[in-house]
Amino acid sequence: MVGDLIHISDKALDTQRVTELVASPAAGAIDVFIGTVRDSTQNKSVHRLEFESYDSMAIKEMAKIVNKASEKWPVIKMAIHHRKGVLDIGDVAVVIAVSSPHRKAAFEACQFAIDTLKETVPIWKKEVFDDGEVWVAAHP
Amino acid sequence: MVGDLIHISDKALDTQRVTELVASPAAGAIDVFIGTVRDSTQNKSVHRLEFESYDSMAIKEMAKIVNKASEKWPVIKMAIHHRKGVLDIGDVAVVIAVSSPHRKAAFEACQFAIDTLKETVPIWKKEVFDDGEVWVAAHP
Amino acid sequence: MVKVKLFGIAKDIVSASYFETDSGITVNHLKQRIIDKHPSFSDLRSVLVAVNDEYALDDVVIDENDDVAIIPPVSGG
Amino acid sequence: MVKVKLFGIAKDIVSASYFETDSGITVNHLKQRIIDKHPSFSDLRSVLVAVNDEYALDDVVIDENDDVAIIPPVSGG
Repeated sequence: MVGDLIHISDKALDTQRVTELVASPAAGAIDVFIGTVRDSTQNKSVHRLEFESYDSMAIKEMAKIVNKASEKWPVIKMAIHHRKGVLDIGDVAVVIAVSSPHRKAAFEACQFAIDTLKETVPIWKKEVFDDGEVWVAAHP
Repeated sequence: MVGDLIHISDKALDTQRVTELVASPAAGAIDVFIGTVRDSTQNKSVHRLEFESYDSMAIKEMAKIVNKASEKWPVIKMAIHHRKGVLDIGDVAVVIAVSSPHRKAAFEACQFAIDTLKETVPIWKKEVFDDGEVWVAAHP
Repeated sequence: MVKVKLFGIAKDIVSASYFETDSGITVNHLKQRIIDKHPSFSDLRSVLVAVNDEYALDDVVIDENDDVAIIPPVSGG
Repeated sequence: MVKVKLFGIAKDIVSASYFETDSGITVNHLKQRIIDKHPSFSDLRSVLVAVNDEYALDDVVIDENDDVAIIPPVSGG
């Protein structure tokens, strides 16, 4: 089922579908995090983003996040879908959905997942501005 | 716009629509909390839930939550939709969506909203079991 | 007379969706009356009163045209 | 020879999507080589190496059939 729950796609992500993947009769709470492309960063206007992914490793690192979260919290199901390629303002870059019996664990596991994804998953984001482009977080 | 963003309905909630209501070009993060009907509580099997609402006051209390959250965090938009009537296992009882420039505020404002809703909004939940029914949290 | 709406377990205890009471009494007085008449209310975690869609303090006086409701412990979400 | 994949800013610095290196060297040795050849790598917040889709410690020896990649600072999400 990892193929469904963990996914990297060059097509638009389907938030509703990712949410439905984690639904369960045992769940009292689902938390869904959606990362979207902002129109600006540090007061500079952003034209678009370009995401590049090392797919095989990124899938493995995302599976590790699901496993780690499931050890720390009573996660029923967790799904992580990440977009790659060219994204415009408002497009969805990542969707993380977590179901749990109670809400506190759902929030904490979801926040843990996006925080860890940003640290460990080999995906790279280039911001394209009017006057150039920059690989985000590459330099200190 | 309160009529869209804050809503009590006796029909199935549309998670996708609630999420779209808070989308914004200025948003980098959307957090969505979905409360769903669990099949059990304290090891007892639940048949269904029945929600009753004091609509006029509940809408006002939900609007207060949105205002309070917007004072405490850089909320771009927040939507709260609550279901009433008879709900079966797996049905969605509440959807709260929050958009914000960054993810930490989205998570915190969303968690604040559901925590506060459960304390202040005049909506009542009856759990129906095999052998009876109980108004949740009515007694100490 | 003022119509007092009942919800959730309050409706079950009184076996009605509302009752009528005199205007001019305080919120605290209203609470005492309903607890005296239906002692089961004293078993609840809390009994609050809303006046015109707002939680009302004990010393608020209920007017003839006020919208009044008994608010037993809420459990939405 | 082992093919070393490049991503993100690493691809831009080298102006290629991969390069080849000797097998039998350590991860640390590989990092040194690429920094020596392309000093811009030393300006990055970090330079990590993945071997067979896992982050590899400096003393791991790279085998002929390993899947190797340079991992510049990630920025997904």
